[in-house]
Amino acid sequence: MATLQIREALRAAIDEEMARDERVFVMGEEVGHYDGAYKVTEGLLKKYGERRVVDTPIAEAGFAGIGIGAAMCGLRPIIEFMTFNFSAVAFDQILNNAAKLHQLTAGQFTLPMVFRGPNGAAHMLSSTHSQAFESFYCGFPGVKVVSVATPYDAKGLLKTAIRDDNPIIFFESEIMYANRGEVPDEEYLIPIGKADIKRPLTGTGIGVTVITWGQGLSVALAAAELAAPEGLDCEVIDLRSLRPLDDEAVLASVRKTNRVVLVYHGWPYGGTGAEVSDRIQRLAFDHLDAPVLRVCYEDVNMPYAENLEQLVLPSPAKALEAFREVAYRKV
Amino acid sequence: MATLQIREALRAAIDEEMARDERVFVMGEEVGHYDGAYKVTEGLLKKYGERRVVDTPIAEAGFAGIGIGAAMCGLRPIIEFMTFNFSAVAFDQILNNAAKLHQLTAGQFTLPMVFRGPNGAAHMLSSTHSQAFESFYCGFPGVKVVSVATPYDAKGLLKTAIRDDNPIIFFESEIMYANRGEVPDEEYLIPIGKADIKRPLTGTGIGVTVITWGQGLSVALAAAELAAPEGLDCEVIDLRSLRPLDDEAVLASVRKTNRVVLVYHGWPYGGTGAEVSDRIQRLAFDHLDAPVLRVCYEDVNMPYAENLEQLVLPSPAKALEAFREVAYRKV
Amino acid sequence: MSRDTARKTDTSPPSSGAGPDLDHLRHLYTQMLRIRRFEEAAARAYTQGKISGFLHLYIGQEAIAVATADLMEPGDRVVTTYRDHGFAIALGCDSGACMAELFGKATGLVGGVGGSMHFFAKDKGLWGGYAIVGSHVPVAAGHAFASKYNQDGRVTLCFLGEGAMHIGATAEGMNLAGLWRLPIVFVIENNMYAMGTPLSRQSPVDDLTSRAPGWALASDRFVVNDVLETRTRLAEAVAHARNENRPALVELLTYRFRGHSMSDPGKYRTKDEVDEWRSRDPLHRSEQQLRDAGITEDALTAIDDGIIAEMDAATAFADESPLPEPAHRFRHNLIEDV
Amino acid sequence: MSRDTARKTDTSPPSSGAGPDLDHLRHLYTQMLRIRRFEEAAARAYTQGKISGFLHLYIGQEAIAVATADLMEPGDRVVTTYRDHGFAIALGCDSGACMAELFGKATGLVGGVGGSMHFFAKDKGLWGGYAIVGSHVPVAAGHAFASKYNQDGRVTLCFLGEGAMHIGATAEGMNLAGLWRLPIVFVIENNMYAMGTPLSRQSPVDDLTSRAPGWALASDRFVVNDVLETRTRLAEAVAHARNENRPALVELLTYRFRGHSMSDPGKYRTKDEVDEWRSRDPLHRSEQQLRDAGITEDALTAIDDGIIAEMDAATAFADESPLPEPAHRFRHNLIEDV
Ligand SMILES: Cc1ncc(C[n+]2csc(CCOP(=O)(O)OP(=O)(O)O)c2C)c(N)n1
Ligand SMILES: Cc1ncc(C[n+]2csc(CCOP(=O)(O)OP(=O)(O)O)c2C)c(N)n1
Ligand SMILES: [Mg+2]
Ligand SMILES: [Mg+2]
Repeated sequence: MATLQIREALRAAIDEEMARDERVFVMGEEVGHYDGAYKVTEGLLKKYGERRVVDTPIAEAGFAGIGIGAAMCGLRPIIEFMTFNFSAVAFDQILNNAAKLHQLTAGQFTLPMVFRGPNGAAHMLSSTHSQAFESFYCGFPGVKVVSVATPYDAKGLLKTAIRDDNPIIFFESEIMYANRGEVPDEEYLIPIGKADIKRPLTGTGIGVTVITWGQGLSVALAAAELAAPEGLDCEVIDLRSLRPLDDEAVLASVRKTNRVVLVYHGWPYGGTGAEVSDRIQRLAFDHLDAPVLRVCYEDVNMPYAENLEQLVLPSPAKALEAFREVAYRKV
Repeated sequence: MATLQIREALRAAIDEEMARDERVFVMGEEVGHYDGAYKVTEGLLKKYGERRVVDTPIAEAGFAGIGIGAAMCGLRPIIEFMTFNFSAVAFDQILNNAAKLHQLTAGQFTLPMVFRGPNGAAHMLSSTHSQAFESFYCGFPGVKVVSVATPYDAKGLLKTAIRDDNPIIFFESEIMYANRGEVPDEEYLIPIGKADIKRPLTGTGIGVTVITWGQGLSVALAAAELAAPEGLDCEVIDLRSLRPLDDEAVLASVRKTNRVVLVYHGWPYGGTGAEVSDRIQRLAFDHLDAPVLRVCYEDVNMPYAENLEQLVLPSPAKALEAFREVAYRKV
Repeated sequence: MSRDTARKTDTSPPSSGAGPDLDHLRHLYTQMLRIRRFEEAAARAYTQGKISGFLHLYIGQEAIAVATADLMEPGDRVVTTYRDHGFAIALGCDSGACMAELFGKATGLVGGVGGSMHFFAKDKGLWGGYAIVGSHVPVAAGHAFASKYNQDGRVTLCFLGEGAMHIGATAEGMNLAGLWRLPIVFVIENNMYAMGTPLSRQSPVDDLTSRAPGWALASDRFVVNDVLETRTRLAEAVAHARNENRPALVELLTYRFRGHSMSDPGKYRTKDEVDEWRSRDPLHRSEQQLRDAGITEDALTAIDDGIIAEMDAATAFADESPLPEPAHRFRHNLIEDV
Repeated sequence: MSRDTARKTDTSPPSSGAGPDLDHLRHLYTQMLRIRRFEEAAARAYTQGKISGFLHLYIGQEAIAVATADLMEPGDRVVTTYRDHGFAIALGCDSGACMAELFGKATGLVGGVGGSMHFFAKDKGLWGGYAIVGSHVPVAAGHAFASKYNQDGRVTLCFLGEGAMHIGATAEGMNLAGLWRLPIVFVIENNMYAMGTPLSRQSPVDDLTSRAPGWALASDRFVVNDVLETRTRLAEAVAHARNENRPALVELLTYRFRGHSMSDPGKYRTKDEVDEWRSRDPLHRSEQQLRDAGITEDALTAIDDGIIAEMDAATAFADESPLPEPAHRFRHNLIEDV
C-alpha cells in the first residue's frame, strides 16, 4: 500500500480513468499548464496533452456548459472548479442543464460527468471564498453528491464518480489536499451511496452517533478523542455520499446509541445537515433519547480575521459540548 | 376595506412606497412598457416614468448587480425576477454581493433592496420553470426571506421589505396573483419575522400544527377542512418570514398540539422545510408525540404532463394522509 | 397517419435546371407550410385548453428552420430555444409526436415530460429545446467541442433570439467557441423583440454582429425574405465551420407574426409594423415562386390539403394518446446504477 | 505616524511650467513608491506568517492607481478586484489601516473582516475590492446608474483584469452601461496573465477593445509606460463619461512583476519577459524624469526614506493592533431593525 496525499489519490483516480477511457477529459482553470491551482492535476497535461487536459478562461458557466454539451455527446468530462465558490456563477448550468437534461430528454441523453473541486472554508479567505456548497447542490434531483475526507475514499469514490453515468458533484477541500493515508496499489472502487464508519463504538460508556463528512471528519474524530475519557463513546460516521444519503448506516447507529450529533462545515440553515437531522427524527423517532444536534458554521458570513474565523468554524471543543448535551452531561 | 388581488396588493405597496420615497425604483424584464409579465407593475411606468420603472434586457446577473450597486449608493431598488427560476443566473450576485457587502464593508455600505417575483411551480411549465428557490436563498446569512400568500400579507410585508435596510428576497406566485382578499384602506406594515395563524385550533379533536407558506397555504387550508370531520383539529401557521423564522410562533403551537406537519411547495432535500423540522425536534423535543412530517414536492424534476405534475405537487389528500399519520390514525 | 415527413437528405446545393429547382422549392415550401399549419393547429388546441403552460409559436420564422434542416449533413445538430417546434417539424420529427408532447401525452417526443419548450429528437439532429435564455449557448459549444475532440466533422447550429445576446452565458459560450475554433454556427433569430422589449431597449447597437470580432467569429447578417437565400448563406457559414474550424455568428432579421407566447396580446407592436412584415412572409414568397415556376393552383391546394390532413391527424393522435404512466415521473431523474 | 497621504484635489491637467510639473510628478512618483513599498512590506509580513489567505500584489501596475486617484474628482468612485491595495494607498487610505486589514486586525480598513481582497473606503472613493472575477462589473455599473438617477455628475471607474473579460457578468454589465449610457469607464488592467494563463489561452483576440463597439462603448488602448500619459488618457475617457454620458472601455497594457498571489511561483513566464517589463517599470521612469528635471539624489533618498518609515510604522501599527472583538463576527450580517 502506498501512502498518498489526498491530492495524489485524486490525481491517481483521474489518471487511471483517463488511461482507461479515451472519453474522459479534464477541463478547468489552470488544470493544465499550471498543473492545477492545488496541483491535483499535476503532470496530466504532459501525459495526455491539450486535447484531454483543457485550460479554460475564467468562464465557469461557459465551461460547465461545454462540459454538459460534451457529456451529451458521450464524452466524460471532469470539470474542475478552482474552488466551488466559483461554481456560483455556473449555478444555472448545474441546476437547469446538468441536473435536468437526462430527465427532460426522456433519457435520450445521459450526462456522465463530474464537477469537482475544493469546498468549504480553508484558512482566512474571507466570506466569498469560504462557502460550503453541498447545501445547495444536494437539493437538486438529478445529481449525486459526494464529499471525501481520506485518500482512500478520494481515489475510490472519484473513480466511481467518473464511471457513473449521472452528473456527480464531488467535494474536496484545500486544507485537506496534503492529508496522507494508505491507498491500495491495486484498483478498487467505492460505491456511491455508502457511508463509512471512521471510528466504531468501543462499547464502553454512553454511545453517541457522530455524523460527519468532508472537513468535518477531523473535527469529529478529534472531538471523539476528547470525549472518550469522559465515558462518551462515539461512533463517527463519514457520510461520503450526501445524495443519495445512506439512511441505513445512519439509522443502524442511531438505534444503538439513541443520540446524534452532526459535525460539518457549512451554514446551519437547511442543507445537508438539516436533512439528515430531519430524516433521523422521522425514521428513528422512537430511538432518540435527545434531540439531534448540529455543530457547523455559525450563521454568519465568514470573517477574514483568524480569531473570528476560528470562532465561526466547528471545533472539537464545540462538538464535545454537543456530545455532552445529547448525553445530558451538560455542565 | 378594498378587496384586492395579490397582484394589486403588491402593486399598491410598490406604488405607495415609490410615492413616499424618491429613492425607490423598480427594475426588471418587462416591468415597464409591458406593464409586467404578470401585471404586478401595471401602470407604474405611466405614473413614474422611465427613470424609476426600468425595463431591462435579459441579463439577470447584470441587473441584479446594478441593483446592488445602486443600493450601495443609497437608492432602494426593487428588482423583479420575471420568475425566480431566472434568478439562478444571478445566484452569485445575490450570494456574494447582496448578502455579503454590508458585512464585508464593515457597515460602510447598506443594501436596502428587494428581489421579488413569482416562485415555485405554476401550471405545466416543466422542470426549469417550476422551482422553489427559498431552499437556496434561506441558507444565506445576510438576507431576509419573505413569502406571501394573501393580499393583506403581500401589501403589508412588501411595504416593510421596501423600507428595510437589508436585502430581502420576496417570494410570490404566478398561480396566486389573482387570489383576492381584503386589504385595509389605511396604511399598514407587517413586521418581517412574524408568522401568522391562518386557521386557529378549535379545541375539539386531536390538535395538529400545520406549518406552511406561499403556495402551500391553500393546500394546508383545504387539507385542514378535510381533516376536521375526522376529529383532526389543525392550526395552520403561515410562516410568511422564512428567514428569520418565527420559532416562538411555531413552538407555541407545537406545545399545544404535539404534532406537526409541514405543507409547502419545494423539493424535500434540505431547505426551509428541513430547517423548520430540525428546529422543532431540537427545541420541542419533549413535546412531540410523533415525528415531524413534510408534504412537499416529490424528489424529482417537475414533469410537464398535467397528471404527472399533479402527482409531484403537494395536495390536500397527501397532507391529510400526513395529518392522520402524526395522529396515529393511519389506515 | 400518412404524411410527408421525408427529409431531404441530398445536401448539395440545388442544381440550376428548372426541374430539380422546382422540386427543391416545393419541398422547402411544403416544409414551411407544415410548420405553419402545425403551429396553427397547436394554437387552436391551446385555445381549447388541450395544451397548457407556455406555447411559443414559430409562425413567420419558418424559413429559418426549413433552410437549416435542408442544409444539414447527417450528424449535424440543431440546438435552439423554447421556440422549437419549427425545427422539430423541419428536421422530420413526427408531427403527431410533436403535438402529443404539447398535449403532455406519453406518445410525445419526450414522453410528455418536457412540453412545448423542450423538444428533443437526438436521432433527427434536434438536440433541444432550452428554456433558460442563453443557457443553451455554452451547451451547444460543448457539442461542437465534442465534435472537435472526436474529429467527427459535424457542425452544431445554435439558434438564439436577439434577446439572448445580452446575457452572460451567451458571451462565455461565444468566446470559448472563438478561442477553441469550434465547429459551430451561432444563428441569431432577430425577430426584433424579446417578449415586449424591442431591440433598442436591449442593446445599444442595432447590428449584433458587431460583437463577432471581439470573439473572433466570422459573421453574416441578412433579412430572411427567401428560404433559398437563407439556405445558401447559412450553408456558407456552416461550410466554413466544418472545413476551416471557423465558428460564425450569423444574424437573421426576421419576425414572429404572433405574440411572444399564447398569453401575449402583442400590444407593443403597431398593426402597420406587423402588416409590413406579414406582407413579406417568406412562406408566401415561396408560394409565389412556385406559381411563377408554373405550379398549378390545384397542386398548391393539394399540398395544403395534405398538410392540413396531416395536422388534423396529429391533433387526433395527440388527443387520443394516453397520459404518461404515473410511475414515469420518477423516470430518468437519475440513471440507476448497474 | 506622520506620512504624506495628501491627495491631490486639483483635477485640472498639470500646467506646462516646470515648477508645477515637477511638483506634480514628484507627487505621482511618491504615491507610486508608497504603493511599491507598501506591497513589499506586505510581502515580508506574509513571509513572516503575519498575513494569511490570499495576497495579490500590485507591484508593476502602480502607475494606474496613481494616475486614477490623481484625475478623480470628489465623489468619483473606484471599483476594483482583489488586487486592490494600490488603489487604497493612492486614494489616501491610511497605510496603517491597510496593513492592519491584511493582518486581520480590528484597526483594519474594514475591521479585519475582509482582508487583502476586500479593501473598502467609501469616503476616499474606494468602493471596493471584489473577489469573484467579473462580479463587480455590474455592481460598478449600478454605481454609475445611481449617478445618472441622481444626476450627481460622478463617474465610476471600474477596473478589471483581462481575465475578467471572458465571464458573463462582465458582458452583461458592459452592455447595460452602453445601453443606458452610464457615466462609467471600464479599465482593463491587462497584465497579460490571469493567474498562469496568458491572454492567448483566454481569448481569441489580442485587442480586447475589439469588444467595445458591440456594446457601444468608446475605447482607448495603450501601454502603461508613463504615469502622466496614463493620467491624461484616462482623464479623457472620464471626461467623456462625465460630460457626454459616453461610457468607455480602456485597455491598459501593463505587467505584474510578482506572481499572481504570494503562493504563485510564476513559472509560466520567462525571466526574459519579466526582465523586459521590469526594465520599463513606470516607477523608474518617473524617477528618471525627476532626475532629468533636476531633483537631487538626496531628495529622492529622502522621499524613499520617508516612505520606508511610513511603511515600517504601518507594519508596527498593524502588529500592535488588537484582534477584532469576538462578538464582531456577528456584526453587520444584517442591519438590526429599528
Ligand atoms: C434567463 C431568463 N430570463 C428570462 C426568461 C423569460 N423569457 C423567456 S423568452 C424571453 C424573451 C426572449 O426573447 P428572444 O431571445 O429575442 O427570443 P424570441 O422569444 O424573440 O424568439 C424571456 C424574457 C428566461 N426564460 N430566461
Ligand atoms: C468567477 C471566479 N473564477 C475564478 C476565480 C479565481 N481567480 C482569482 S483571480 C484569477 C485570475 C484573474 O486574472 P485577471 O482578471 O487577469 O486579473 P489579475 O489577477 O491578472 O489582476 C482567478 C482565476 C475567481 N476569483 N472568480
Ligand atoms: Mg426575439
Ligand atoms: Mg491579468
